[in-house]
Order: sequence, then C-alpha cells, then structure tokens
Amino acid sequence: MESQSLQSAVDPAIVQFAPLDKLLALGRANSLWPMTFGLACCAIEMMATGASRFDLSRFGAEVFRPSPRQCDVMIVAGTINHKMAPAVKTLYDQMPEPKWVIAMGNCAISGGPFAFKGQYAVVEGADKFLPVDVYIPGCPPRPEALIEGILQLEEKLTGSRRWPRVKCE
Amino acid sequence: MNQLLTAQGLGGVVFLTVSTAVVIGALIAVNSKRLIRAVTGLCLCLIGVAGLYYFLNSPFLALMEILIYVGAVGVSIAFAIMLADPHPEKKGNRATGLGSLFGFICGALLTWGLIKTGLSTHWQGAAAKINSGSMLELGKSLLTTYGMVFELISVVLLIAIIGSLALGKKGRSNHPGKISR
Amino acid sequence: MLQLSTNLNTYLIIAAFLFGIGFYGLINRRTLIGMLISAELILSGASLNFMAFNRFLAPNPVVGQVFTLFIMGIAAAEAAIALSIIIAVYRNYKSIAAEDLNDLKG
Amino acid sequence: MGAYFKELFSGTKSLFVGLQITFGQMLKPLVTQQYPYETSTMTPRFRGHIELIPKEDGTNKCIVCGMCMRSCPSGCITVAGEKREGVKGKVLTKYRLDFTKCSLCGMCVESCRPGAITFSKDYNLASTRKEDYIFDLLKRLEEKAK
Amino acid sequence: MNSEIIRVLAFLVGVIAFAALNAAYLVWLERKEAGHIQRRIGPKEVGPFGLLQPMVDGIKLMTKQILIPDGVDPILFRLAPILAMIPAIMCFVTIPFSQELVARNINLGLLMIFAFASINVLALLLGGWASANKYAVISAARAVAQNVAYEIPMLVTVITMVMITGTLNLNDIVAQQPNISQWYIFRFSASPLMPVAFLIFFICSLAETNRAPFDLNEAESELVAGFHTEYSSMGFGLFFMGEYANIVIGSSLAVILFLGGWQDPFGLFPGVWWFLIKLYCLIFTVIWIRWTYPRTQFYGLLNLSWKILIPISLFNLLLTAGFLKVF
Amino acid sequence: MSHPLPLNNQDNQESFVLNLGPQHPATHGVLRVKLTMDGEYIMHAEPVLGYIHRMHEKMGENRTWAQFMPNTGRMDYLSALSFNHGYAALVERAMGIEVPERAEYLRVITVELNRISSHLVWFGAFILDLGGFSPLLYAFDDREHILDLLESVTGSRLTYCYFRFGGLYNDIDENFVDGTREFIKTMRERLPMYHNLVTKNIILIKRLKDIGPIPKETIRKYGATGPVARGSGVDYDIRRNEPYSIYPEFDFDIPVYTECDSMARYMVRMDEIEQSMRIIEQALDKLPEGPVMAPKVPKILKPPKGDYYQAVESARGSLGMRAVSDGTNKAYRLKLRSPTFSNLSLFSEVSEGMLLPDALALMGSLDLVIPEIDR
Amino acid sequence: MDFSKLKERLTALALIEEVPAAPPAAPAKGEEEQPAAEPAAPVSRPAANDINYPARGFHFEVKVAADSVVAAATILDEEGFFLEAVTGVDWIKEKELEVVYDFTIWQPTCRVVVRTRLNREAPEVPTISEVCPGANWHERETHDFFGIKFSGHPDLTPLLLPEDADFHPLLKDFQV
Repeated sequence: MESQSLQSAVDPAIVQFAPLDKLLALGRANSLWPMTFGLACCAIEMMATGASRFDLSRFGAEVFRPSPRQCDVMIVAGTINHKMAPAVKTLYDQMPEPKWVIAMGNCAISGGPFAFKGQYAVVEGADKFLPVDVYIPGCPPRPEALIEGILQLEEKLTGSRRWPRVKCE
Repeated sequence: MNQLLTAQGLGGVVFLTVSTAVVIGALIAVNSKRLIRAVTGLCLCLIGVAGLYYFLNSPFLALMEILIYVGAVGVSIAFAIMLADPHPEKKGNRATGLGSLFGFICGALLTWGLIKTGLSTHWQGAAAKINSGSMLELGKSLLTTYGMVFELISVVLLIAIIGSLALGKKGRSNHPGKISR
Repeated sequence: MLQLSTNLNTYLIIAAFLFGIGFYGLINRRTLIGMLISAELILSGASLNFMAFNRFLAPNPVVGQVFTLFIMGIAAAEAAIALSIIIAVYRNYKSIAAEDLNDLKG
Repeated sequence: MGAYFKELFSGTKSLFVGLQITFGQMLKPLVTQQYPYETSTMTPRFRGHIELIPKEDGTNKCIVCGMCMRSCPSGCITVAGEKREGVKGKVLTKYRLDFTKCSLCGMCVESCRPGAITFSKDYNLASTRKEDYIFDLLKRLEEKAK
Repeated sequence: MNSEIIRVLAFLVGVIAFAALNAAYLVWLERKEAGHIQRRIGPKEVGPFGLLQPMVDGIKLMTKQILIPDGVDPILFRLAPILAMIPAIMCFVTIPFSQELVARNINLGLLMIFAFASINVLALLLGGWASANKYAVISAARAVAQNVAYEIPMLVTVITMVMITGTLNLNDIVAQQPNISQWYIFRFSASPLMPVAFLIFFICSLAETNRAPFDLNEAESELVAGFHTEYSSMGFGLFFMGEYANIVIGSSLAVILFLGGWQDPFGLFPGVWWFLIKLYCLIFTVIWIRWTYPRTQFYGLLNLSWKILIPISLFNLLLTAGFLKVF
Repeated sequence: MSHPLPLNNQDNQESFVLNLGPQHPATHGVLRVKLTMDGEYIMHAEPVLGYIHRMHEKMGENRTWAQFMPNTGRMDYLSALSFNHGYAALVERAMGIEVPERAEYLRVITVELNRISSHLVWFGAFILDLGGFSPLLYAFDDREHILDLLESVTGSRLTYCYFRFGGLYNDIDENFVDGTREFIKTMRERLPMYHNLVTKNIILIKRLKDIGPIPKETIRKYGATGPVARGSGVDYDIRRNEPYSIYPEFDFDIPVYTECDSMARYMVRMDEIEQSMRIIEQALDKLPEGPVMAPKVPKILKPPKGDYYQAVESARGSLGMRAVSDGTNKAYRLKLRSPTFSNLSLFSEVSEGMLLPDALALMGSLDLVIPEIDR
Repeated sequence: MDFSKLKERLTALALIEEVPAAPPAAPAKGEEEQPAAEPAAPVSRPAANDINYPARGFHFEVKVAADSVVAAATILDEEGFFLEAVTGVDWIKEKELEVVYDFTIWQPTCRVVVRTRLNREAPEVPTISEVCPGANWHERETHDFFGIKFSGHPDLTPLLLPEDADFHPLLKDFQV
C-alpha cells in the first residue's frame, strides 16, 4: 500500500454537548473494528478470538477490516522488528481518527523474550512509537485476555464498565 | 414563489436543473484537464440529456439513453482511460494558446449560428399527430417501417463488436502467461 | 419560466450549445479519448434536435425517436470501435495523444 | 459436450450440498463460550505468570537461591534476600517479575528446588498501564493473605 | 402545499429511509446469520439480540475522520460514493412493495431499474480510479469486466420474461401471477426452463451486486478492500449501503419477476408482508451463499458467464419464443 | 533487482509494481511480495522477507542449551512441538541421551496432534485466501479441541515448551487419552464434512485444479520438502526416510499426489490429517508405562565439541537443525533450516505468468508461517 | 543405491589435510595405562570422511577449497541430491569463516555436508545458485549474517535484515 502522510488530528467539536458525547463514546466503544493485521504467534490467538469458541463479534468487534482506512483499533499482535516498524507506523498513520492501539502479547509490550541485551532486530515495545491504549500480556495471551482487552478499551472510552469483571481463581 | 410549489413549478425547477446539468457537464467534458473527469462530465451531460428526453415525452428513450450512453459508452470510455492513460498528469490534454482560441471561436460561431438559425426560422408544426409516439408505436414502426434499418444497425453493432474484439485481441497473444484457459 | 420545458426554442438552444461545445472540444482536445468524448457530445446535440423536432413538429412522433435510437446504436458501435483502436494505438505508441501518431503520415 | 453437461450437473450438485451443510451447521448448537459471563476453568497445568506459594502462615518457601533468576531465558526475575536473626538461610525481601518479558516456559518453576513458585491462573490480564505487569510477587502474596 | 408534492416528498423520504434502514439491518442480518452458520452468536451485547449494533456502527462511521489521502482525485473521490447510492435509491422508486405501496408506478419500471443499476458500475470505476491505489484500480477493472459479462445473460433472461409478460410495468407483471402455480418460476407452459431462468437471473444478480462468490472486486485476500480501500468513514459507509441496497433491488426484481411479488398465495395477510417475506428469504439465501462458498476465480467467473449462462439463457430465449409462437 | 527480469518482456507491455504486504490479508503475517504485474498477470514476483526476523539463531548462541527451548516454540507457532522435538532430539543426539519409550510415544502423540491442528489452521486460512470464510471457523472449532488437549498437558495453547532433553516436562493423565480418542472420533466425522463442503465444491476445484503446477525437478532444485514436495509426486517424508523417535513403530501412509498442482498439495494435507490420526491411535494403543524423563540428565549441558544435525518432519516439511558445539554450555552456532524458507523460494519461479488470484492460491498452498521463514 | 561413486568423486575434490597417522583406536579406559606409542608422523589424506550417523546426524562430510564448491555442488546435483541449507560458522580464533552446505537426497537417506573455510578478512566464495537455484536465498541469508560474499550471486541485498543493513550479526565480534 502506498503510504500517504495525513493530518492526524480531528478538529474539536464546535459544540460540546454531554449526552451527545456519551452517545458518541458508546457508539465508538461498541463498534471497534480491528485491522486484519497479525505479526506473529499472537495473531493466531487473535484469529482464535474471532472464531466460534470465543466469538469477538458479540461486542461488535469482529469486523476485521483489511484496509487501515476503515479500522478503529489496531491490534499489534506480535513482535515488531526494525524492518517492520515503519510499516506499522504507516498503517497507524493511515487509520482515520479516532483510533486506538492494543498491544497484544509480551513482544508488543516490551519486545518480550526477544529483548535481550545486544539484540539487533526487535523494537522493544509498540509504545516506543505508537500511543498504546491497552496492554495485554501473555505469550501469547489467551483469547479471553484479548476480549478483556477490548472490554478495557470500551471501559476507557465510555468511562464505565457494562460487563462483569472476571476474577481468576 | 408559491408557483414553484405546484407540480408544474417543480417540473420547471427540475427542467432547469437538467438543462444546467447538460451544459455544465458538456463544459466539464471538454475543458477538464484529466480525462477521467471529462468522462464524468460527459456522463453528467448525458444524464441531463436523458432528462430532456423525458420532458420531450419519451421516457423510453430517456432510459435507453442512460442505459446505453451512461451505462455502456461512459463506462467503456472510463475503462479505456484506465487502460490507456495511467499517467494523467504527464501531459496536457488540451491544446493551448492559439489552438485553444481557434477552437473556442469555431465553437462559439457554430453555436451562435445554430441558435440564430433555430430561433429565426419559423417552424411549421404538424397539424395533427398520427399517433401518440408511445413505446408501443415505436416498437411497431421499428419492426415494420424501419425494419431494414433496424437489421442494418444490428449488423453494424455486430461488426463493431467483432472488430473491436479483433483489435483488442492483438498484442495479448504473445503474453508470458503460461495458462491458457 | 414554467413554459421553458414546452418550448421548442429552449431545446434548440441547448442542442446548439451541446453541438458547439462538442465541436470546440474536438478541436481543442489533443488525445483520442478526448476527441471521442467530444464526438459523443456532438451526437447528443444532434439527437436532442431530432427529439425536439419530433416532439413539437413531426406529424409522426415515432420517427425522431427511431432516429435517436439508431444514433445511440451507432454511437455505441462507434465508441466500441474507437476505444479498441485507441487501445491498440496505445499498445503500439505508448500514447494516446493525437500528435504522437506521426507514423500515420507516412 | 458430454463432459460439459456432466460438470455442469456435478458442479451444481456440489454447490447445493455445500448449502445443505452450512444450513445444517446453522441448526446445530452454538459452541461459543460467552466470556465475561461464562468462563472456563483453567487446567491445573495452565501457565499464567508465576506466583509464590503461600505457606499456611502466609509466608513463602523461597530460600533465595537465585536458581529461577539464573535459569530464566529472558531474565525477567529479580530476587533479593537478606540474612535475618534467628532464621535459617536467607529471607526473601524482593521478588520482582517483569511479566512483559516472560515467555512462560516454566524453567523457573522447574528449577525451584523448594517448590516456592508456581503458575497462577490469571488468564485474562489486560490493562491500560504497562507498569501493571511488573509484579512484586511478595506484595501479591501479602495481599492474598489478607 | 400541493398534495402531489407532499406525496413525492413523502415517498422520497420513505425510500431513502427504507434504503438506509435496510442496509443497516441487512448488515445485522448478515452478521447474525454468519455467526449462526459458524456456530457462534454474532453481535449480541448492544441492544436486544444486538439489534442496536447497526445504529452504533452508523454513529461511529459518521463521526470518523474523513480521510482524503494524498494523490487522489478529490472531486471524483467524493463523488463516487454518492454515485453509488443515488441510483440505488432511484431504483427503489418503482419497486412495488404492494399493489398500492409503490412510489411511482411507471410503465417502464423494469427498464428504469436496469438503466439506473447500470450507473452503479460507474461509481465503482470512478471510486477505484480516483483512489489512486493499485488495488482499487485492479478492483475497478474487475468490476467492469464482471458487470459487462453478467449484464448480458441477465438482460437476455429479462427479455425472455418481457416476451412472456408483455409489459415492462412491474405491478402488471406481479398481477399476472396470482397464485403459486402461476408464479413465473413454475410457469412451465411459457418455457420448461423457467426455474433455470430464475437461477440464471439470481446468479447474475449476485454477480452484478458483487456478492460472494462473485465478490472479486473486494476480494480481501487479493485486493485488500478493493475499490473502497482508500475510503474511510461515511464514504465507505455509502458504498456499503449502496451494495446492500443493490442486493435488495436484485432480490426484489427476482421476487417480482419469478416469485409473484406481493401476491399472497394463501390470503392470510396483506401483500406487502408477502413481498417482504419473499424478499428476505431471498436475501437470506444470498447471505447464506456468501458464507458457504469460496470465491470464484476471475476467469472462472467469466467462463461461467460466457460458456454457461449466456448459451443457456439464449437457448431459453429461443425456446420461449418458440413456445409463444406455437401456443 | 539487479538481474534483468527473466522473461520475454515485450517493450510495449505496460507493467507496474504491486506491493503485496507486509500487511496484506493473503500473506499470513508479514511477508511482502513485490509483484511486477502486467494487468492481472504476474511477470515477476519477488518475496521480501525479514519483517519478523527475531534473531533466533543469535539467541541460540547467547542462551544456554536449555534456555533456547522456549524459542523453538515460537518459530513455527503452528507446529511448535515439531520444533521442540527437533531441538530436543538434536541436543539428545549431541549429548547421547536415551529417551524413555513412554516419552517418545507421548512426543509422537502430541506432535501429531499439533500437526493436525497446524493443518487445520492451514486449511481454514487457505480457504479464507480463496474467499470462503466458514470453513476457517469450523477448522478453528476443531482445533480448539486439540488446543484444550494440549493445554491440559503442556500448559499453553500455542507456543509450547513441553519437551525436555531426555523426555518431557510432565506426564499425561487419563483425561488426555480419553480426550484424544474422543477427538479422533469427532474428527473422523468432521473430515467428510470438510470434503463435502470444500473439497468437492466446484468453485474450489476450479480454483485449485491445474493451478500453480510445481514440477518435480523444481522441487528438487529448490530443496522444497513436506506436503509441497509430496504434492508433486516426491515420496519424501523424514518420518519414514530418515526415521527418528519411534516412528518406525507405526504403520502409516505417506500421501503422495503426482498432479503437482495446488489441489494436490491441498489433498496431501487433508490426507495427512487422517494419517496423523492413525498414528495417534496406534500410539495410544501401544502407549507403554514408565518414566517420561531419562534418568541422569546433567543439569548443565555441555555437548562435546563437534557439529550435529537433526532433521524432523514438521507440518511444513523437513526441519533441519545444525548445532555446532564448542563444549560449553551454549551453542557455538545454531542453524535452523526451516522448511518454508525453501518452499517459498520457489514461489518466484513458479508464479511467473500466473494470474494474481492463482498466485495467491499457490502461495496459500505452500502453507507459509512467516516467523519460521524469517526466524 | 550405493553412494561410493559419489563419495569417490567428492573425495577427489577434497582438500588434502594432515591427520594423525593411525587414529588412536578408541582409547578404552583400561588401555590408558599402556605406554603411549610414539605419535606417528601425520599423513596427508583427502579431508572426506564417513561420519557416524547416529551420533552426528549426517553421513559424509567433505572439506573443499572455496573454488571447488561449485564443482561439488554440481556433482551432488547430478547425483540427484538437493540443497537443504547453506550456513556459516564464525571461527574467530582461527580467523576463518566456514561455509557449510547441507545436501541430502530423497531416497535412500544420505546426508552430505560440504565445508569450506574462508579467510575472515575477505570471505569470498563462488555462488552455487546457478547449480541449485534454491541456494540463492540461503546464500543471501548467509551474506546477511556473516558478510560472506558469494561471487557471482545475482542479488546479495539483505534478505532477513533491513534493506540498508550493513552489519553482520552472527559474527562473533558483532556489537550493536
């Protein structure tokens, strides 16, 4: 895909109107379309999350769009290396505002097991060049964790949580 | 203003819109730098012409105009542009300076002449119409009086299709493609 | 204003404009496709005249329609042929600008 | 010509068979497990991040030998201990786990001779803060004991 | 205010609302149906049965930033989605949902639908070309080839139908098939190949609306998102709505031509309900097909049209002509 | 490209470059393919790798022999256990460790389960490439059962680190045996469904038959292995040609198709699912009692100087590992010969002159896992 | 199938190396007491050995000079072998880089390893990608990691490393 530079800020709404903002937030939170974008192992778990057993679609987030122009959330699922990082950045820039980033898996959070001293290839964390909103640790995280991540993002957008919190044993 | 809100008034507004579309579309078609915009202008113009046909009591032709001109000719021209003009910015598509002026003068003179002739002539309307000019009548005369022409047009179309196929086929023959289907 | 749509002259003027603009385009355009587009405009102007006379003057209001239909058929055929020629020209000359086709001058 | 029709018919048939199968699947019960409402229990061997095993009195079994630290391929464990009066061996003062670097291989658990650490069952971690995953296991243990 | 104008405006608003709502809820239906075919739930959390999901998506899409990427043709880029939507709405004008419920019952209804539907491909072409994206351009080229190839068998089949019905007025066509045995799909006295004609029409309408398995111009695995790769926000939304509106139109035509339109076979409830039931059954099938088959290959697609559908539809045309002459 | 396009490019042919990836739905990750296209025909395809290069070979030199084990599960995350197996067997060979029989049986069972799950993901993703969506979810559904089984023994769903030098991390339980038998039963019922829904579908047949033929000689020249080779009539499977572990104990067929096209490769993998189930059944029947860990495995491994090679059959082909030891607790050099690396290298030659969708079908039929290529 | 002919042909290409005359016949534990025999004068013989397969994982290895690599590859290719991998080893102490070619054959099992040693300062070896097209990528990768130049290779741009990479990470003296 050809890269285009674009302005990335949305103009602030002229009129601030609380109920409308709330509706907007609700709309955005419940319609998070992720990008079809997998890097490594975590991508398979991302697919599994969309698959029948875990069914991400219940939250309206199953519309994996292949084009960044139509996505709301970028799930960075896997290791980003120095060769890939510019492409990831470009993809992020190509997404229209408002947009969010979920760092899925340890590699996307901090380089994970590949971040040893003297390494030459891996970017140590997506937050080095992207504003990450939600971190999901694990290697790879279970699909539940990704769903939880989406719910966390929704919580972040709307300010309240509609779903029960799951306590692990 | 009140006049405008009657059915006739609305019709008048639509007519004006349609005529404007024709003229503006035509101007875009000849003046735009990019050919693809020219085609869009052509399509706009032709949709407008279809609207005029509708006002001329011939909805059938109006729809045919859209179907054939916009749906077929417009699309195929646009398609040809895609195939043949991948770098629209490279070269100016229009003549400049003197040539342009010459064209403008020619076109303006022609238009002026035609309008002058059209308006100054005293057109003699027919006393009575033989038929209503409906689609039924149209179909009948197409297959009776003008049957021969109809057939000829079909043959012309057929030849055109075969000819363009033959022309288009050339150059694809020695393609590196391994698959023959 | 409301009578515009029932007045022959309106149509004649529009048709004249179409014809004139088309003619201007034909001279002005440098590419084959541009010329084709202009030619289509000219044809449209002509058919519009046919239709207008058909509606207001002709005793048999079918004739003009038939003629316009034929024009459409011819125009479609013309467009098809012209386009395939343009494509063929493009294949050979890598250009669709009319002045680049010098070989034809012999 | 015969092959043409044969393919036409067998092809059309295969299309209808396909439709039949997907329709049949539509009627079958759903397999979805609705996560925030329904959860599955993790298998006993499930590997979450590591955690200290509490003894009955709420303390840990760690002897601060540092084996886990050394065996960890990613170096995500930091252990520190100190000698205390009246206690044999060292006492754990700090057990820091940088979970964001962990690859859940289990080398630490395997190498731990006193069996002081185990895998937790935290399978749905997600947070808006990266720092949440630098665990102080000792603190977690204390909180758990409360 | 003139009552005529009110009527026109009411229908205009009604048609637009219907087109928009339909598109929204067809998306919902699609997601739900896909979910159940794949043994999962589909949208569920927003509203009962996820019924508010389309609304939420709409709100989100409308408030997304509209990106006009560098290098695109800004005018055509904006024009294309509108061009995709308007003809679709125009087509709705003449579809008879019941005997009375038709915005404008014109005599040339069938022709009108085809005339306006033919503009749709121009929208894809312009959208793809204006995007200045190679995927979009390839996609647009495919859309044209596909639409041209399938217009032929479709029109031939429709001509066959017009020969039988003798009218282009959709309401009249419906009126000719009062009960099931007279539905044109079962009208063997007109031509023994009627069910095949229906099938051809249905396949062609799938192909014309770029639905799976003929969704070559938005083939994800090949062309990313096809001609709307560069479209964000409502530009994409309009393309989406246009696509679903076209599905409704195609299915409506199939219902009107072959399945008796608003005629109700049992006399239970008003015609409009029958029309909608038939329509949504057909749409259900369209969606069902999408989630069942892989995508055809481009040449396979053209071969299907040129080698199978066109010969059969032409044969059907001849056969019908013969039947009409003989009986 | 420094060398000229290897084709008879006419001067008057208009070509353009299409960049497929690194983010593209068809590349299964972050492969990038530079396509020189003429219309929809591919004139030249040049895969560009390295977008997920993760320094595994470097890490092999930096970490102790045991610490490298988790890395093996992350190269080919779809059949991680094959990589586990290859690496464990390599070090065992270097150290001369005997593995208890029960452990070998369990290795085979889990590896074959993993192979099935890998093929299922491939099946789904391949059909997804071809535009069919539902089969992917059916396949994932079946795969979830395998993952449940494997999670119950290994503790993780995807990136296993289950094998140890000299045996296994831990033993299985009865639930695993019953669960596996149950799974095989259901899978036997599901396979015909897949065949009816997908394999016999005329659209799929049209898309795969005679598409992307890879001649036997090309297979050899490029060193392609695994189902890709077996789809071209090469009867080559490490499990039988160069037996390791206890594969000679089992009676199974190596599916070989001679059509060389994408359909053949598809069929090979579908048949392999069946054969893997046969192996698992036999292994479950014969499963001996005993320890799962060899006694007396030294805590710190220091293989004697020299270099060692171990090949195993992963789900994608012959996986080779070459270790050079200098007698310390870390490898001096660890070379990982990944099967898809070689399999993909023939893409450029084979895809020449193909249509874009056909080339993508060919690419899908190669079963790519990019991190395994890039390592 | 018998590989003796192949081995013969490869042996003819092999470097001549000096080895201790009689390799001490597996010094068993009990025998160590015996007075060690006079170390026999080293003899020169081709560096091509049969390898103990179960212990090492391959059957035959041959060390050749850098310019005989193509010949060796041609021989193996003619015999129906295919290339599994090309890789390097950095012997920094000896100031040498080793290039290792792994060949194998479908039927019956026989793994042949061809090795060549290069000067670490200017490592250069002719490419075998003409003989085995599959070597193209393997050689590019080896070039990435070790900086070994494969002369005659059509395209030695980095494969796995970024396109503008000028470092060779698997060299032992590599530093970020």
